[in-house]
Amino acid sequence: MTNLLNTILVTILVMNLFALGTSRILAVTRVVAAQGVLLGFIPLLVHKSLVMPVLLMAAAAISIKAILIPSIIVRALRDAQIKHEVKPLIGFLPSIILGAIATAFALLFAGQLPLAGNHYDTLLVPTAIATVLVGFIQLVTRYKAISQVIGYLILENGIFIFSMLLVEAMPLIVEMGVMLDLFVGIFVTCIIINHINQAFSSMDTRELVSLKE
Amino acid sequence: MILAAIAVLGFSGLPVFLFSLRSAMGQRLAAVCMVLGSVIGLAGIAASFYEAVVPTLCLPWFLPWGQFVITIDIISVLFLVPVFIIPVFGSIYGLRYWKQSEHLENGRRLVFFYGALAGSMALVVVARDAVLFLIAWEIMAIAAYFAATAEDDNPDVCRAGWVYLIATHIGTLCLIAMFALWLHATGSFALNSAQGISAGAAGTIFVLSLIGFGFKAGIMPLHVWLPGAHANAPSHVSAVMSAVMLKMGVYGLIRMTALLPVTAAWWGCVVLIAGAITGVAGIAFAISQNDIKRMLAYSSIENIGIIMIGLGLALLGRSQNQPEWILLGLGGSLLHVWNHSLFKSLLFFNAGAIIHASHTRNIDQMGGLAKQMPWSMALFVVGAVAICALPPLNGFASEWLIYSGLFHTLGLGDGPGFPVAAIAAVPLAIIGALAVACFVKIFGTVFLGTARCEPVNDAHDPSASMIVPMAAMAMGCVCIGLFPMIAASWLDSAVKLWVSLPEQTVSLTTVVRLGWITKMNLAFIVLVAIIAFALKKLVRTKVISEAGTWDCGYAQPVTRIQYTGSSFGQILVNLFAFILWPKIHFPAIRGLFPRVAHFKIIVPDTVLDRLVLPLFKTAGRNLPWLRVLQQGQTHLYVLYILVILIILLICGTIGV
Amino acid sequence: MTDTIIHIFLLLTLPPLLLGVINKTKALFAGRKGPPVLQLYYDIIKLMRKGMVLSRTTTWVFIAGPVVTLAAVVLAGMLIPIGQFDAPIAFAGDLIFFAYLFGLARFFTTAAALDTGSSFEGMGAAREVTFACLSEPALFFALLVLAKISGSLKLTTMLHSSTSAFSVAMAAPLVLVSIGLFIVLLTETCRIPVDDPNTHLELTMIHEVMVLDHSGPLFGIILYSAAMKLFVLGTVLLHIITPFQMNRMWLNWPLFIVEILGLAIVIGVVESVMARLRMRHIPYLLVSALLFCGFSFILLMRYYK
Amino acid sequence: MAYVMIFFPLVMAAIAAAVPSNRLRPWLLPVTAVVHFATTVFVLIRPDLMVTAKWLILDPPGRIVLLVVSTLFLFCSFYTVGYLQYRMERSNRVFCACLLGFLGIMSIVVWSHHLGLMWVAIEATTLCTAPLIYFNRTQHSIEATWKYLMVGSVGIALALLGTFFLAYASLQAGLESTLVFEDVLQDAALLSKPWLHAAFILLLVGYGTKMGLAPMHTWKPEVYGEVPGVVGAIFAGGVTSCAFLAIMRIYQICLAAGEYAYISRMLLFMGLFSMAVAGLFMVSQRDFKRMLAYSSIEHMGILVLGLGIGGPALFGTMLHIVTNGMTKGVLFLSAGNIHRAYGSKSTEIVCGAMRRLPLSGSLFLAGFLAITGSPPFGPFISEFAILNGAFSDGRFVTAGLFLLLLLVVFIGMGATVLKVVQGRAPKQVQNTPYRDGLLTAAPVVIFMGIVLLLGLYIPAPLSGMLNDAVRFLEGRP
Repeated sequence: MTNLLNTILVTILVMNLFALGTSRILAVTRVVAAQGVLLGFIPLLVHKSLVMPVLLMAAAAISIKAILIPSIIVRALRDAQIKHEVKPLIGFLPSIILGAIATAFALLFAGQLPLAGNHYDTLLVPTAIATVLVGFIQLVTRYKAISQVIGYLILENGIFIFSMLLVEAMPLIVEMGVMLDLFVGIFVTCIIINHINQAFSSMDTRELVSLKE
Repeated sequence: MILAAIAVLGFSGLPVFLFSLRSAMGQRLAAVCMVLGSVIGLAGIAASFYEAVVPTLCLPWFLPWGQFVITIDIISVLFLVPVFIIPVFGSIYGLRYWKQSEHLENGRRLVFFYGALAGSMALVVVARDAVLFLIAWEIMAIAAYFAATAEDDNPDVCRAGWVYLIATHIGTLCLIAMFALWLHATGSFALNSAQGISAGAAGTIFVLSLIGFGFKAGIMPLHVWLPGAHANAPSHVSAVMSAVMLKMGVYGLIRMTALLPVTAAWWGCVVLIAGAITGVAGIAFAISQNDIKRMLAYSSIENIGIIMIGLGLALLGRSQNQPEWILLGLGGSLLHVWNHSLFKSLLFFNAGAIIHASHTRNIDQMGGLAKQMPWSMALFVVGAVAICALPPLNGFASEWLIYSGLFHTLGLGDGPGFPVAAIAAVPLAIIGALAVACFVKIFGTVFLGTARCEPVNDAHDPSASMIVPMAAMAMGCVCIGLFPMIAASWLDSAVKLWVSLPEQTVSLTTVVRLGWITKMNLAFIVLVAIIAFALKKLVRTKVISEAGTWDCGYAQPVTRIQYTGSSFGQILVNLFAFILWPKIHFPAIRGLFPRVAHFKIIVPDTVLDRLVLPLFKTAGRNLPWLRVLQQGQTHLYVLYILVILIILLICGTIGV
Repeated sequence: MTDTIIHIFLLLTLPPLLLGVINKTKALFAGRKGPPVLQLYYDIIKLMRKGMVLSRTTTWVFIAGPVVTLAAVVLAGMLIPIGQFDAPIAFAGDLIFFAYLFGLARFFTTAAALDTGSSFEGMGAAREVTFACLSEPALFFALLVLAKISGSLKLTTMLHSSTSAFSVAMAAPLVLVSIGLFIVLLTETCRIPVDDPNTHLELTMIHEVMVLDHSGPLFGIILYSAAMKLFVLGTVLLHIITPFQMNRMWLNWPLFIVEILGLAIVIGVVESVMARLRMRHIPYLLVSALLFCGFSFILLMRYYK
Repeated sequence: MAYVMIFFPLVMAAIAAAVPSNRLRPWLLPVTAVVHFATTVFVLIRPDLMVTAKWLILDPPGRIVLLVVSTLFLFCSFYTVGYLQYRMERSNRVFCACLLGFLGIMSIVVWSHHLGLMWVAIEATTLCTAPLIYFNRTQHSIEATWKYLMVGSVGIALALLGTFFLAYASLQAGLESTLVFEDVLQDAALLSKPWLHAAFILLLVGYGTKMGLAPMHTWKPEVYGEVPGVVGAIFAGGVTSCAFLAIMRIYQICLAAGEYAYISRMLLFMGLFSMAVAGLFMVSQRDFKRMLAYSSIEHMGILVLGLGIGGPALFGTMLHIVTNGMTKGVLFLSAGNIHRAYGSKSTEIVCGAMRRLPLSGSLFLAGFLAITGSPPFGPFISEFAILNGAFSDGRFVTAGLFLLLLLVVFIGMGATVLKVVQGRAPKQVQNTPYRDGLLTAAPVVIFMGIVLLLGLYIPAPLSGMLNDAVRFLEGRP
């Protein structure tokens, strides 16, 4: 069980780095969707028994993270006809290196943390921290609004992974992580419904600087 | 009886509700209210004398701390008297000076805040609870701000008001800190004697109060707001601000020092030095100005300096246990508080009349108003002689007390001395001489000689409602000048309230003989009368012819060659250049037929214009550089969040 | 009582004589015969009989100037002791009254000068008030020294005890004070090297230029009060520099007259051997007077410590 | 009762979304607000109604926030009616519905005694308020909305992570894992310290973003500059108070866990830093609405500072929630009026508001004096109380910095406010039809009245509530 879980988590870590390293937004979206699928399986692995809430959670996570939001993003991308993050704040290679450093830091740091008994074996904590950090890196270094949304999705995937620690004790609380997704879904949808998607998805946040001091 | 006084406060703030018309009716009603309020207040004061105990009113109050406590003791009374008298005359004066029909936009606002100013000052003086005091204090400060910036469409007025607002706010913050410390030290906000607190706490409270009240009173480096605000306010507001509001700072300082245990000599020394610097620098700046109201404002600073010298002497006396010093120092400074409010309001009223007549504040463009405004001129002479502390008027009486006190610190006879303090008599003498120079300059340039610019044909004495307040103030100057002992018993009991003197037998009347002042002044007046009478007899039969002023052979004198105020003060300005830092524009004149040249000398306020404003300007120029942090880029904003998160986590871990 | 009458008599009659003596001394130094010693009496009497010319620009202030000045000087004269005799009026703190009477006189003199609207008179007034700003502090330092030595705030006691307390320890302060006071005296009475009473160049004068427009009785009053001022200040100075007294009390009167005339001669000598300072150098002289008196005060404090 | 407060506004929001008339729809706001306010008052005077379920309890700090939000909303709703009359050209369907929904969700925040539920509610407020920011539909308002959502959601994500950490802290300590506030509080002393510390920091940063503490404040100036005045008032008085309530919860847990020393340093730092940033950015600020945003940041700093000083300053802090909320009402609403009258928010154009709008101009000025802590207004009392707390705690340096920063803020703010209020309007100002009317001016006057009243007289029930809150926070019975 633990081995399978750790395999999935390592895959997620690799996906993080891949997301940092590619300029094609569509590809990044797909990576995030794939992450969503993997995340959906984790509760099933972590929780000893397959009870209803856990199944529900897995279903919700997969449907929102892996299907709903990526499809919205893909639609937005199609409407706006953009494909690439042209020139991020720092290059793609430096982003990967930064991401790798963050991951290594997370692995080291998680070793220091006091964990509950059975959590020492899994890579849940380091993966969660690494994913949050990668999400931040993506958020900070990308200019396209859509890339930033994707960065945000990665960030919350990290939070979701952390919530897996609690899945046994408080199954319901993990639903909150799903709520966060819902939240992003709603706000992106709202933006599209309001017919400003053209403006929004092609939006380069470098142009969103008219409000400043 | 105190209820009467409270009623006054209500009344004096009330006038604005009584009128809404554009007619003069509202303003008149307001003035009537002021008179009424003042009469009730004075009656309350009089009645308070007949009560055996000090009248106190204590009401519970629904704030987290503090009570509504007011007490009218003799120190309060001494400050209440000007509060009840000066603003009333000012409001009568304002009826003509600031006619509602001529100032539609700001007339009502001015009247309202004027009343509020008077009322809040009365409340400041009677409040015995820190919170109540602060509230009254700030209402006073803000009311004064609005009253002074009545003409807010004039950028100069706005700028002066802004400087005032900042200064008063810094002062208030100091006071807030002081009272917080007071609470910390004494455990209560009640302003009761706190003789038991530690010397360190007392010293800190004292310094904070010196700064906090110093801003209001205008002690020298803290005076920055004063000239501008007084110059740009309507004249009756300037009069009230200068004559009464500045004294609230003095009051605060006297009140706080009364409550604190005074043991260290440095308190007195600090106040003494501050007073000496304030006095000399204040009057030196006054001489260097050309704006009549700025001159008067700086002269107010000078007088605050004199009052501070007296107070410093009294503090020193307390630390050294010398009743004479205390009596003379505090008595002199309290008497000077009265005196200054009398002659300074007289002079400001007068300045208002002058400005009305000549339509300028620059004295170098005036001249020869004496013929057109004989009454104003006569009253101005009274005010000027009084403010120069010359006998036989009231300024002399108070300075005489302070001088006597300073001479006492020499340690006359076998008494112990603190001779360093006596040196303060020398700055006081310089102040006296400079004051003469300053007021001769104003008086001579404004009233005497002939008009320097186009003569103002319609200049004339103002109407009775403006003359009467001035005359009343002048009467006050003469009365106190001739009979200072009428105030002696009040001063005496005030001093004894301020500090419990070891020997109750000592009193102001036993330390000095104020009667001699009366005698000498009367003798002087009689002497003048005799000489004048004799002269009149002498020349009665003689030919008195009129001619032009002798032109020293200069064939075609024009009025512009008269000595101006600037030229009059120039030698002194050069002499005091080390304080004043004048900006002199002095073109070199070469050749036989030099071209037209202009000499210009401007004396900006050293502290404000050379230190504070440049500092603010630099800050205003450089601080916007910080704005690069807010460049509108969302990803940077997210980065900030990450950074602070990491910082906090690291700090939390390593336990900084 | 008799002493008071003599005091008043001397105060009212003697002053013009001093100026006569000064002028005679200066004339002798210049090798001239000079005007009679009583010349100023003649002048004043003559002026009193004349009419007046008033400038059209003037007001009552113009007349008040001389009148107030005379009154102030007379009153100041009543406050100082002459010779070994007490002053007619003495009370604690009269020294301040004494100093401020001169301030009052100055106020009205300068105001009267400005009243004419003449720029020359304005110039004189400006100088007068300016130099007073330096001489007053010197005077007060001197008063502090005297008050400390005597332990009293009465001019009478102060001046007398400086005579009696003339010990070696006090010598240095008193010498310094007397130099300072002498300079103050020369300034206040407008003598060389501060001012030249005999010059006729308006630009360079102080006191004389202020009174250019006064004529007739008013000018007489001015001359008279100027002389009296010299007399009063001279008397103060004499108390410090000539600590002599006679065995017989009444003999002190003639002694004083001799002393004051002697002082007049000294002033005459000073005026003869010195030139008037340039206007811009006068402040230095006055500051030095201030420093003399200030140092004297510091010395005294060291002594008492 | 909680259900009434929560669901009634939500139902009204649904109705608002259904009502077709642009003119009638705004009137739903006052109706709802009055009902909500009445319920609030009813609940406050009947303490037995304060518990609805285990998750929905109205505790003393909650009462204060509820009172502030409800009062603020009540008068703002009337103002909104007046405001929307000037904006008839635009559909206010979404605007009204979101405002109403927002009221309901804020009630959840206040009532919830479950940290998870509270987080959900706060997240929902973000969603609800975004359309309010977007009301003007200009390029600028898109930008503001975007920034608000982006920065705000990062904050919310961190808050979620913090909530997880907190849950894990109990799990790791071997306790029964729970997020029900009472239970956490009870076991606070046993919680795993490192996780608790980390949870505190994450929650502070997360909810601090919502509150607008520096340096997470960056969305605030941009948003407050673009929103209608009334939304600004609700943001600055309501949303921030709710977020502060969340911070008070974690504060209380840490206090119960005996971690006061650890958290107070951070709170003091964040508080002073926020005040400093606000003060420095206010200097030569030309946009008076952005300036108000910085003032809001400053006051959030003061609140957090008060918490950090703790003990004796808590009373002042609680009071400051009230006074700040009310004063912000004055400032934003009057600034909204001035903005409407001049059609600009730059001080280069907006001058002489006292002449153009005597009432709003004076109120703006009075509001400025009040918010900078001048007696006799409410904020003075609360700031003074905080200062006294600092002194009696012996924190003289903090107190000194506090005063210094108050001064900087006063100077920075005053320069802008006086430029707006004084002088004469330049000629080129376009003549807008706006005049002070009953609906747009009366609420401001009422707020000002409350602020003045609080400076002179604190009603006994209110001070009782404040004292209860202090006792509750300190964990005393």
